[in-house]
Amino acid sequence: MAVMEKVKLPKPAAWALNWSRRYSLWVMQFGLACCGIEMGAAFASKFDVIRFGVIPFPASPRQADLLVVAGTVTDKMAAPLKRVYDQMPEPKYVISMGSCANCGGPYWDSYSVTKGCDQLMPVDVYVPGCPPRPEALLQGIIRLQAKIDGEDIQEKWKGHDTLIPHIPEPGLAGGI
Amino acid sequence: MPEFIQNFELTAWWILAIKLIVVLTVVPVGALAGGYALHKVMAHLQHRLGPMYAGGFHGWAQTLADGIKFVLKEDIIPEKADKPVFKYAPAIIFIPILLLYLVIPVDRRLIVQDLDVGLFYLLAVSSIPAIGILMAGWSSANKYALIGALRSAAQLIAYELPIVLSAATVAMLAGTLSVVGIVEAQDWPFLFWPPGIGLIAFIIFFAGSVAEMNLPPFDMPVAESEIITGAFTEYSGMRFIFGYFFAETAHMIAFSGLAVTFFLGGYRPIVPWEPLTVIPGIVWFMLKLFVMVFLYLWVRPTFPRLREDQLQKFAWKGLIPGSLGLILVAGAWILYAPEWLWH
Amino acid sequence: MALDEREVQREMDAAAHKLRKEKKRTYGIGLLKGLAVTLRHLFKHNTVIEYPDVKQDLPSRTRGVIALKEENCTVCMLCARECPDWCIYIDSHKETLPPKRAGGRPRKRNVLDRFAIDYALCMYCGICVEVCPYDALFWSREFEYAEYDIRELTHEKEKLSDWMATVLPPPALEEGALLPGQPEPPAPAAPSGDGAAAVPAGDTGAAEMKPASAARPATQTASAAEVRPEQAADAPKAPSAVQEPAGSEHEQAPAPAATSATQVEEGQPPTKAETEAPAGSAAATEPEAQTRAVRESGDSPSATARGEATGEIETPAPAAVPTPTEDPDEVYETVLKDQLEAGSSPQVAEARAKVARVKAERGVRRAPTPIETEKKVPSAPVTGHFTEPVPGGAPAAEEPKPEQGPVEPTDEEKGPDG
Amino acid sequence: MEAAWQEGLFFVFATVITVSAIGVVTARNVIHAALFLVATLIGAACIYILMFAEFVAWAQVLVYVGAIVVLMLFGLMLTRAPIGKYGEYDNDQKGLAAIVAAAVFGVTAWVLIDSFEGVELPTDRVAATTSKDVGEAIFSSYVLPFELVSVLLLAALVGAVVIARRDERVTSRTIDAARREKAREEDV
Repeated sequence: MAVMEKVKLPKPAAWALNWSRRYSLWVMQFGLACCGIEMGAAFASKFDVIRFGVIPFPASPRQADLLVVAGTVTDKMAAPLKRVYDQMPEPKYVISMGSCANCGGPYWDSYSVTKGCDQLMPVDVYVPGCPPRPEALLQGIIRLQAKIDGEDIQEKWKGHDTLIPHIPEPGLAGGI
Repeated sequence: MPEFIQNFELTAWWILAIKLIVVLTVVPVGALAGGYALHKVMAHLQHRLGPMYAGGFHGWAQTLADGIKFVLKEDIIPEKADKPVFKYAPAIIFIPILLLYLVIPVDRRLIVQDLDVGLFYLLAVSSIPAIGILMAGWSSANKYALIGALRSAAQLIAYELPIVLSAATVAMLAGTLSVVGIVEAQDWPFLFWPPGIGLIAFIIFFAGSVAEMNLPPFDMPVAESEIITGAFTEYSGMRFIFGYFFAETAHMIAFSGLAVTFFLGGYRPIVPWEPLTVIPGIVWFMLKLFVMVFLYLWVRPTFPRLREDQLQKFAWKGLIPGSLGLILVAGAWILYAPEWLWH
Repeated sequence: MALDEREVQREMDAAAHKLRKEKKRTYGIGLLKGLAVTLRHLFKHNTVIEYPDVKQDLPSRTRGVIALKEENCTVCMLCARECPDWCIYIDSHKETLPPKRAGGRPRKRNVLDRFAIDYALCMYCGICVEVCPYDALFWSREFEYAEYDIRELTHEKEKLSDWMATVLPPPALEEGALLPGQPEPPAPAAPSGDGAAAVPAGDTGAAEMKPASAARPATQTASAAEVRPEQAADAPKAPSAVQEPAGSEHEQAPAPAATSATQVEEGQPPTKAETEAPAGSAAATEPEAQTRAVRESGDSPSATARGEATGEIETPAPAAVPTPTEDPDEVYETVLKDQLEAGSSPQVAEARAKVARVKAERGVRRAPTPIETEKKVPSAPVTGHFTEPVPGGAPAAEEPKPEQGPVEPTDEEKGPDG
Repeated sequence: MEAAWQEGLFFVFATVITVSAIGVVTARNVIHAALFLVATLIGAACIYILMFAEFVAWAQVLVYVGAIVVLMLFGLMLTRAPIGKYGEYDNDQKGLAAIVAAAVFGVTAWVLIDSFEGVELPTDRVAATTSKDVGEAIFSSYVLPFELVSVLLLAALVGAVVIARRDERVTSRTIDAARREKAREEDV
């Protein structure tokens, strides 16, 4: 889809593309701690995240558009998390859910916790809470949809800046 | 199709073209609608609402949004993948499913081509997608994909037989292999008459088709808790949506059409009562189709996923002997049932 | 023994056989039952809370966000020190105020420059709220403040003060429950007056007697009034003149705050309350200032204050009477009805009605119970919230009533049970 | 006119079959070879359709493509089918194999030409054999060979199972006997 990067799209087409991405956010669930439970609650019957077009079907990151990092990202888990993010195809979004994923939370001085998943990947929406209510996640999703609506798809297609360093596999010399 | 070749005159050209265009539009639209129905029916069976915002009214455009988005997603092909095989596998899956629609009689005259051996054709074509799934799974260079493909193939080998045998029962009762002929033979739908035989054949056909399409509760080939997305683990973007998402719903609708044709009397009224024939056949067909699609979707969130060995056991020890026995019973019925019982 | 075993075995076999038979008979029924269950759910009403359109009425103790009541903050830093995440940032500077009297000592006080909570880091434990000695931090139910940028999640004091508008009153206590800090009820034999006398003479002892007794039925009021002089003598440090309007009257009459301030001024105990009130930092926060004054005045008992207290006995008791006592049950009913009409959930409506009833029973003057039909967008600036209050005047409209928030108990604890 | 169409299509399908048949034997990868085989079989099915032998065509697809090739792929993938370039499928007998293949081709071609030379294939449906004809032929004049073949296949199936099963037969009786044996030994 190199066309996307070169050709300026006409307005209705750009709108349609934004609309489709906005309402079709297949979500990769990365539940790591208690936030994962709240995420599960948001995806279950009472809050039913599918209403927004956020579809929790994909088990493979290849089919996902949205990554919800819910919970404490330990240094050990950072590499898999980064890998999952890298495996997602390009117009992709990340929601960081809860204080741990935002910047360490209660483990702000722990030796083994990554202080915020935004060190690994660009995060689009930060949902505060410890853990956030299911509705808080839904509000984060709504904000993300608003963001996508105003997005320039060309810019998005070029992808994020790769300022984020490559994370070596756990167990290798150097670690994280 | 021999008749096309035979009557290859200019008039046949545009009739064929129109029919093909109709099929080519009906199938994707049907797949989109089927996807939406899947969302909504599953949601309401689970006390949810399903899509509500895409497109405004009750999220009617949800699957449309999905489609557009997936077409525009980055198309990832793994570096170690067998690239040509990987690329064409979704087509091998999707095209045979498209071909299924050619012989489903929506009305007496509303059929792309009434083949002499229509039933045989259907069964033959519906067995091809398994090759596509095997290709997809093997070429992905991913162990989960390979396991999923193998499960899928094993499942197909096991469940092809019950489907063929129950369809053979139908063909015996109807005395023809032509799909229109099968519908015409059903004064009463086979589901109701001959008593028991049709019902059991229907149940076998239904269970077999659910397994062949890898729908829950027989969805071990794509069991996400065990093997991610099975053969489609490495697929993204357009290839994923055509190879898996559209294919699944289109397959489901096609098999619903088959079940309607074989067991529910196709485009004919549900009971042989004169006034009911006023309602056009297409309406009857669509009503029955909706019922069948709902049945597939109803089973989906109700039952838990089986284990692989349970699946094989069910096929080889349950369905296949059952359907063989059923053929015997049907033969006996045909030979010995008195004439007045037939209609 | 062997026979028994054989018999048992036979019985077990028979049972197993029966079970097997039953199982055989119901083959496939389980599947149909399952289908029936899901089908039933298809026709039931769904359980979805359609979040952005319909919002759950959360309980008032929900830990959504921490609101700051800036006027109450004395920059004591306790919250920042106790915070397990160290996510509270406080900056302040010291200000020197001129002496009140010529030749007096200039006084110093801390002025809050920055109060920020990093909600990206906050673990919502609530320790800061609990530890705050001046009731400057409150839980609010708001949770909708996801941000695109993590830096936006550090809420400065302006934003934290905005949240104050969303703080709800505490949920109702159980029937007959003690308020926090309230002394144990006396033995049933003791009459009300004696009970009041039995109050331990702390820094909150005598003065707090008044508002409660004022609103009580006449006989009790009378007895309490009789008791008061001795009490005041017993506990000389509390300036009841200050206490009076803060407890029960401030809302009705705009004057009391000012009067109390003047009274304090007259008494001239060099307390913080005194320094703050004329400084006009926030006339709207007068009652809080009073409360603080009461608390702090414990350190500086003065003879004048005692004199004031004794001199003041006659006036306030009748002054407190004008609001006739409401029937608690009636109050309960009306509040419940109002709340339900306004769209609160039954639980919350009931809770608020209970609060109102308890207040009516205790004779506490009740402000209109807050009704939250529509939530404001919390992060949006609340218009008029920061308008300069009328100097020396009535409390500003946005200012939470004393009933709101945990301020309440401090008022309530003035009423020792009779 | 119709014959021309049929001829044109025949050449198309014949090319497909030839190319994919060559692919089957030259492919470096077993899976690719099997997939070329699918193309060959489908091409053959198309040629059957051209000859109005619909039943045979769909039987070909159902049995060979749908079942046998799937089974082959299944077996290959279960055992070892690495992706990408894969070792040499050469052996020393390729010259001999080429000779045998050429001989088979020559003999078959000769037989076919000898027996069907000059025979006109039907180009319209009426003259073609229908599935009804096939069924009647199988179940009347050829019923004995048909049944014999089925018995042969059944025997082959049973034989395959017997060969595949290596585990010794363990029945309840043998277990009981073993237990009794053991108990006796213990008693002694």
